[in-house]
Amino acid sequence: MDSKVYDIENCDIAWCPGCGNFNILKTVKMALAELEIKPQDLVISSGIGQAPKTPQYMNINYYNGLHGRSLSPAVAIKAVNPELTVVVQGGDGCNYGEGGNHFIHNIRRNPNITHLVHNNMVYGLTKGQASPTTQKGFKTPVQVAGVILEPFNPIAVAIALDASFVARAFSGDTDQTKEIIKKAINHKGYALVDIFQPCVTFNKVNTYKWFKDNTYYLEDSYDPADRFEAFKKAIETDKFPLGVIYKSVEKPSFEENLVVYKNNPEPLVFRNENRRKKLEELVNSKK
Amino acid sequence: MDSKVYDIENCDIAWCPGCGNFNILKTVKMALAELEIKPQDLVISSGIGQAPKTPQYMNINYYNGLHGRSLSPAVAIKAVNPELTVVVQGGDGCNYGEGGNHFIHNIRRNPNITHLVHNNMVYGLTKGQASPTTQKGFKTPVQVAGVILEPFNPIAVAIALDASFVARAFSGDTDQTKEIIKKAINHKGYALVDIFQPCVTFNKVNTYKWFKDNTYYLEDSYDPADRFEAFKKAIETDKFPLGVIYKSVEKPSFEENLVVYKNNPEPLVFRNENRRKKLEELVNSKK
Amino acid sequence: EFMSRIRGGCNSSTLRVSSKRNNAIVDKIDILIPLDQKAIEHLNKRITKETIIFSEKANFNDNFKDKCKMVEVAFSDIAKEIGNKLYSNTVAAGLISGLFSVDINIFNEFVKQGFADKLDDIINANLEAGKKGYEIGTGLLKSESIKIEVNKDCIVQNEIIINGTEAIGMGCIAGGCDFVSSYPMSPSTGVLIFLAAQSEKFDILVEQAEDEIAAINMALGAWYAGARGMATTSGGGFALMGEGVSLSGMTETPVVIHIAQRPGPATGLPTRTEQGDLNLVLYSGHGEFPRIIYAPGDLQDGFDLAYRAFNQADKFQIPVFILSDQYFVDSYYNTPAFDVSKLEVEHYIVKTEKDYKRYELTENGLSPRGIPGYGEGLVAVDSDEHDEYGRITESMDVRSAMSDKRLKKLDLILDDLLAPVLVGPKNYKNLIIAWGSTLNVIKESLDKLGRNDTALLHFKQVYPLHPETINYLKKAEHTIIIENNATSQFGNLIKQDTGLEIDTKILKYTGLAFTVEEVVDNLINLI
Amino acid sequence: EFMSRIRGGCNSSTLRVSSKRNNAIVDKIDILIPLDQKAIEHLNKRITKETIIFSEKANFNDNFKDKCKMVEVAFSDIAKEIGNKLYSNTVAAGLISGLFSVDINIFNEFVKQGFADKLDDIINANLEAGKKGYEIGTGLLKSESIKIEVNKDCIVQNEIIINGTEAIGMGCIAGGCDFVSSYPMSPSTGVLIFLAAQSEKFDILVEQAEDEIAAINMALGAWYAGARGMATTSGGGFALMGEGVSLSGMTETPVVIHIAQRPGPATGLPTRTEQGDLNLVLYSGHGEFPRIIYAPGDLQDGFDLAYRAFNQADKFQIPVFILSDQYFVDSYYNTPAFDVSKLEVEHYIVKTEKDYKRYELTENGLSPRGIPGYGEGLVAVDSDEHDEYGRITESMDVRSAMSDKRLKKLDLILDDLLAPVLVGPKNYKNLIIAWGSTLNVIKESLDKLGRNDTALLHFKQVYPLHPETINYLKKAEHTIIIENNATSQFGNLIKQDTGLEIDTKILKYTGLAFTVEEVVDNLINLI
Ligand SMILES: Cc1ncc(C[n+]2csc(CCOP(=O)(O)OP(=O)(O)O)c2C)c(N)n1
Ligand SMILES: Cc1ncc(C[n+]2csc(CCOP(=O)(O)OP(=O)(O)O)c2C)c(N)n1
Ligand code: SF4
Ligand code: SF4
Ligand SMILES: [Mg+2]
Ligand SMILES: [Mg+2]
Repeated sequence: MDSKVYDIENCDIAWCPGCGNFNILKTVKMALAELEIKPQDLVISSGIGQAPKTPQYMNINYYNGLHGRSLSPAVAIKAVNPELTVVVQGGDGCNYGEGGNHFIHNIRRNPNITHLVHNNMVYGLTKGQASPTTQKGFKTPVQVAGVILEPFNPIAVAIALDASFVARAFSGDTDQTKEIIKKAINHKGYALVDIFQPCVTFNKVNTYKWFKDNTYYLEDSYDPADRFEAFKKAIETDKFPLGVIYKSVEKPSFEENLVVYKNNPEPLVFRNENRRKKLEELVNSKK
Repeated sequence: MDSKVYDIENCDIAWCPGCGNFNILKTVKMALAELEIKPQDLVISSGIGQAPKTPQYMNINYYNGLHGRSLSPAVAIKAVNPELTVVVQGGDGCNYGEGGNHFIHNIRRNPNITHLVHNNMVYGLTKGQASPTTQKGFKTPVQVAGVILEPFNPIAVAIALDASFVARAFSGDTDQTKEIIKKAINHKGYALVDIFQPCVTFNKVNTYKWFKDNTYYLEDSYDPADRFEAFKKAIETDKFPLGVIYKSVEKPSFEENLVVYKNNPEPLVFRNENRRKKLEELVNSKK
Repeated sequence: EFMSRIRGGCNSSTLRVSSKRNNAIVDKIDILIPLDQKAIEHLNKRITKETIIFSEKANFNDNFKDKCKMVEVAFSDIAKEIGNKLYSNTVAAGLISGLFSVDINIFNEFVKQGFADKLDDIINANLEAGKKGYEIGTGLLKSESIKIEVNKDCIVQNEIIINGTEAIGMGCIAGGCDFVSSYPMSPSTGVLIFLAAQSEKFDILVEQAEDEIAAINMALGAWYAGARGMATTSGGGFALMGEGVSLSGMTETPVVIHIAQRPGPATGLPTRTEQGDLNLVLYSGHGEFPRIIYAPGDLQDGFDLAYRAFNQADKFQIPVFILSDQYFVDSYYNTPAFDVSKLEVEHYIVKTEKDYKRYELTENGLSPRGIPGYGEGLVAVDSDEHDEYGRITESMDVRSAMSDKRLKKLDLILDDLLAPVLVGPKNYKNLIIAWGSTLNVIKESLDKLGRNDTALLHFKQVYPLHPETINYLKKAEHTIIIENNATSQFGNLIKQDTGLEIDTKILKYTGLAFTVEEVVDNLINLI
Repeated sequence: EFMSRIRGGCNSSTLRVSSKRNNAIVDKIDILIPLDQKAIEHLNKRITKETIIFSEKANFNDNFKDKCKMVEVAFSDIAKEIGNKLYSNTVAAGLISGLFSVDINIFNEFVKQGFADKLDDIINANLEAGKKGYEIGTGLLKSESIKIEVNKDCIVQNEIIINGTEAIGMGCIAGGCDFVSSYPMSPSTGVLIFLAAQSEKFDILVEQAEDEIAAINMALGAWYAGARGMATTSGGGFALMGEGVSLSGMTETPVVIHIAQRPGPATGLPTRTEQGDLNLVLYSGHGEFPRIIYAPGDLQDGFDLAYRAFNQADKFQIPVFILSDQYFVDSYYNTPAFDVSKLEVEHYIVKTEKDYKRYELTENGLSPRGIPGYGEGLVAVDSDEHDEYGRITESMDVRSAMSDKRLKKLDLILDDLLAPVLVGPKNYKNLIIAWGSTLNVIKESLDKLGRNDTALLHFKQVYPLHPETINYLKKAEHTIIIENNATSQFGNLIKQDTGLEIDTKILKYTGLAFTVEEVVDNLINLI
């Protein structure tokens, strides 16, 4: 499929020139096209920030909801219509900050969705405050003396919660990022891809060069099934590993576990049974 | 100090007979007394649930706030008056469910507070729904077909976020639990103690016997400084280890990192500088 | 009435038996069975000369010797004989059934159902205990030491006995609810539990959310994708849902929320009742958008309004609220079986065409609602101000048009209101105004008062207000509002709408519902 | 006015220069310097025959040839000559300063400050660019091809030029604020940043919270322990704080919250303005408890009210809100330097005695507030209904007493209100009613209209309403309300309070503030 099907004519993109989001937008389109996912069969759920604008620039179904709340609707959308491909897209602030509680609890649910976090280590849209992943010492107009909080480690937390697929990518590398995203979408169950993304305007520390210099790809021989090794990789900070860091033993997805799909695969939203008779029975059982 | 200083006369306790909370209440009082902490110098911040009622049954300062929000006020209380001993107390639902976002982000802050979570693997006060730590398959009036979510692993998550002190205890064992709590209070920085607590009314699976059978104490030789070993221990599920599971390398607490205390140790709340002159300067600088 | 603890504490249940349809709560106790020592003291104010207390010696209170009639029944001893002191509850239940000449078979059925999840031994012991109690009851009747006059009514046999939770739950099912995401909170959890119990039979996806914010955002996602979602909560949980309510308003994604009120602020009194969250629900969410609020007065309302909530939410693409309270959801009584034969799940979802615009500007403000994966179109919804395609915009003209579009729906809603119900004479001089759960108590109070110049105007749709409201008020010489709160929130809403101040306010905010006596006493002094 | 994006997009800044004190926004553009090609088209509606456009060829729009006066200035070329096209902004600034005969030294100081964090090279280049622009400006003046009449005013030299953010920020400092916990959200973040910048000088603990719920709960914790905390947010963030507001009401823990409004619902228009969240703030939080809401009209109000908010919160132990908006916080103008000489941080905290009761029942409802670690007493606060010691209770009598106690504080608050300010003739026939940020625009509009039968009644305390309100309204033949929202929320509040419907409503909800011309045009047709 040609990735042009996702293009929008005369698209007025609000990102700064040079922003890492451009390449993520392109890469996501390519990955989706290679997987032959029809725009009609895809929903991207996003929050608020620079990254969550991504679906606005694509010819698809989207649910651009509240800051920090993109996972909750996504899980519900997938649950009531498992035939849809559901992707969640947003920033580090949206997903790990405001939305942190949904992050940890939806890993536990293991819905069959793909979670793409554009991690620029800063709050872009609100002009440069620290995000949960901002590195220590980073100065901002709010953190005037530099950040004093330990950066949030999404990879380690996901592994601690036995997430079924945990990966990290770098927006500057289209090819490998595309492959990682494809794997994530193909994975059955919750798949996290934390994507390093330079913010050229508000993050003058973690630049393209910095990310290049401070990351490396996991070797082919690396076995993502080993949870301890994965945890070790997850807490490396001299250089951050890129690639699929962890895959849990296979387990049923949230939707597969749901009683409503135990005996009937038809998406909940297309069922049309008339409830009257059963309801009458229920009412009469209270006599 | 006699732990009686914490007692309240004619205290009408609302817990069920046999509830594990009784022993935690007793143990906490003993620990505090052995540490010679005056009731006036202690604040317990709690949320809503059965466990968060604990401070109500003690002769101390307390801040019994909202369900899920006990950490936030506690961190602020400690920050504006570091001379106080600040303890957070509550249930698994309060702290890991509704309050999950504050859990992960306050670990990052590393405030010098003690976090006691009465983990009964169920929602007690609201009569028996699943909590984040409820084991799979557990049936409740809401989870009619049994819990399908992976249980939340607070110990592993805390280690993933490099919490400075992570321990687990069992309410049935007064002596050891008391020692663990004392260590936690003495620890400088954030200290988590997840305390297994039988709920005799709504959790007929994870009973006293079950906790006894499914836990063991870490050996004296165990080194809590090793993060990987700690992570391994954290994800053991055949039997749950008890004791201090992890201690990070020493790091400054949140309060120590704050600019307001860089040159002046006096608690913020007792400072009384007249701001008029400086404010006048500030105003005039805008001319 | 029960306290916020799991075991112990001083709790009481009130059971009313009458040959007329009386569904209200009264102060006066006719028959009291204290099962512990504190009970009599606790209920002190509700004991009168006519009260008969059946009690074992240990639980009787000598101070009450001359204040009521006392009959000794050794509940505990009888129970212990059968095997366990705990059976004394069942002995008491049997006693009452005997007194009221309930058919012993019906009683036994009841016991069996109540202990259905217990071992056979326990069931049999309870049946035995019940029988003992029953015999005492019929014995007392025969000895004519006690006379009880209740006429049995055959109609009742065709009635159902349920509480407000069940009424609302069945209404949700009737309304096509197939998705529930909620976080437990008393007294709203009952609806979640009811729907969970019915989930397999009716294909309802029930998910306990990690918090209330997740709950409403999941429900919104479910509606977006084509399901009919709801959340059930109480004031404190709902206070966390405001941003989600606003999102519903902006994206025009329907949602239904049930709020069972309890006394606030903050944690307040978790297991008691109040009508204190009307304002919260009325104004929750930032920005401006239309909404509907229903407040059931009786069980039939509970069923009807929950059913209606789903259809109206879908029709107008707005948030619809069912505002009940602890008294409503926890009160059981008998009511005619709900007629489900004419109920329709009204379908408003369209199959999309290629160039589908989710926010197409139409004359009346309603844009046909598509869902993803159904048709050739794409369905884009946006929390930012958006154009017809659902894309973010900063154009002032589009903003104005979209704001007008959303607010215009209020006109459609106003054409489709539930009128307030007038109970009593049309030519009233005194008009009592009430909303929600106080209906039955006030109705019975007016019956008691028997005044032909006094009527009740009861609102089950509290927002938007029906335009006839002002005329009803103007006709009265004296207007009186009765609310279970401290600041007369509904009275203020009426004033904001009509400009009319209600003359007299009867407000109660102790955490308990009004009783018939209270209302009667209050009214007698006023009219 | 700027768009919700970081770079690019079509943004404009409006600068007003006048010899009278004019702090309002006007439509008409006198001088326009378009810095890109879309600018002229974008501002289309604001260009008149009298507008002078200074522009390089590339940015000029031929359609406007005959519609205004055009002077070519090769900004980019001049800038490039100096080294970088980016300097053209500074050339333009220089030009304007030259035109208005601003002292060149003052201008240079300004440039240096603006680029203080940049390399010397860059500062020098900008100074150079400014000089070039300045010379063109003075040249034009000399050649008399352009005449500009503004009298310099010495008073202004003693005035400060700040925006609403700074006014509020300084007021917070004056009010003793020493703790801020907030989550960034436009347009409220400015106050957080302002206080962060001042944090070292004034010993303010500034913490970015993980979400708004943490923000308010931290601020409450800080007050409990004896600090003076605040949170700053906008509508959507505030919608998440409702439960915390209710907790403040219940535990009687003071808190100050600044809400900078932007157009909703949901994400809406993040960088535009609206007065759409009054209802939200008025009714946020479940249950019933008193509160205060201030809405600054001008910079002096911003300072005064923020200062006052902290004292009043502490005094009454309630949540106090400062309700501003994007237009208010982002508008700069000159105002007399704030007089800080008489401001007091009023202290209400008591040293506790042994048997201290946090919720002691007193005549007026206020219980002396202690803090932990200060005195021999223990300070227990409880979100549940509680007794005088702050211990959980389910007693109905205690509940009623505590509810009354909390609500009684409203009487004290009513004795300590800020009266609405009447601008214009006392013997008005037409009364304009307004609140918050529309003050200056309406004042100037009335000046323009020059009618001696029309006055403005401006509210800076919007809740509780001042009891004189009804008298002001009754005196008018025609009442007109002007609000930056679609449903006249303040008008509804007035009706709820007074029973009076305001005759005419002028409402704007495009995302932009009212301009003087708009208000004048609207009023001319009405009065
Ligand atoms: C409830 C709420 N709080 C705050 C905001 C303001 N806000 C919008 S985007 C954002 C953070 C953006 O950072 P991130 O999520 O990392 O995305 P980025 O812009 O960096 O891509 C914030 C705080 C909001 N829209 N809603
Ligand atoms: C915002 C909010 N949501 C829900 C509740 C209802 N609630 C009170 S306690 C509780 C859970 C109790 O479980 P846990 O925290 O594990 O404590 P336990 O009772 O088991 O000790 C819930 C859901 C509440 N009080 N506030
Ligand atoms: S601010 Fe940063 S993240 Fe946002 S568009 Fe610009 S470069 Fe990208
Ligand atoms: S319900 Fe469970 S946790 Fe609560 S008091 Fe009873 S035994 Fe303890
Ligand atoms: Mg970011
Ligand atoms: Mg629990």
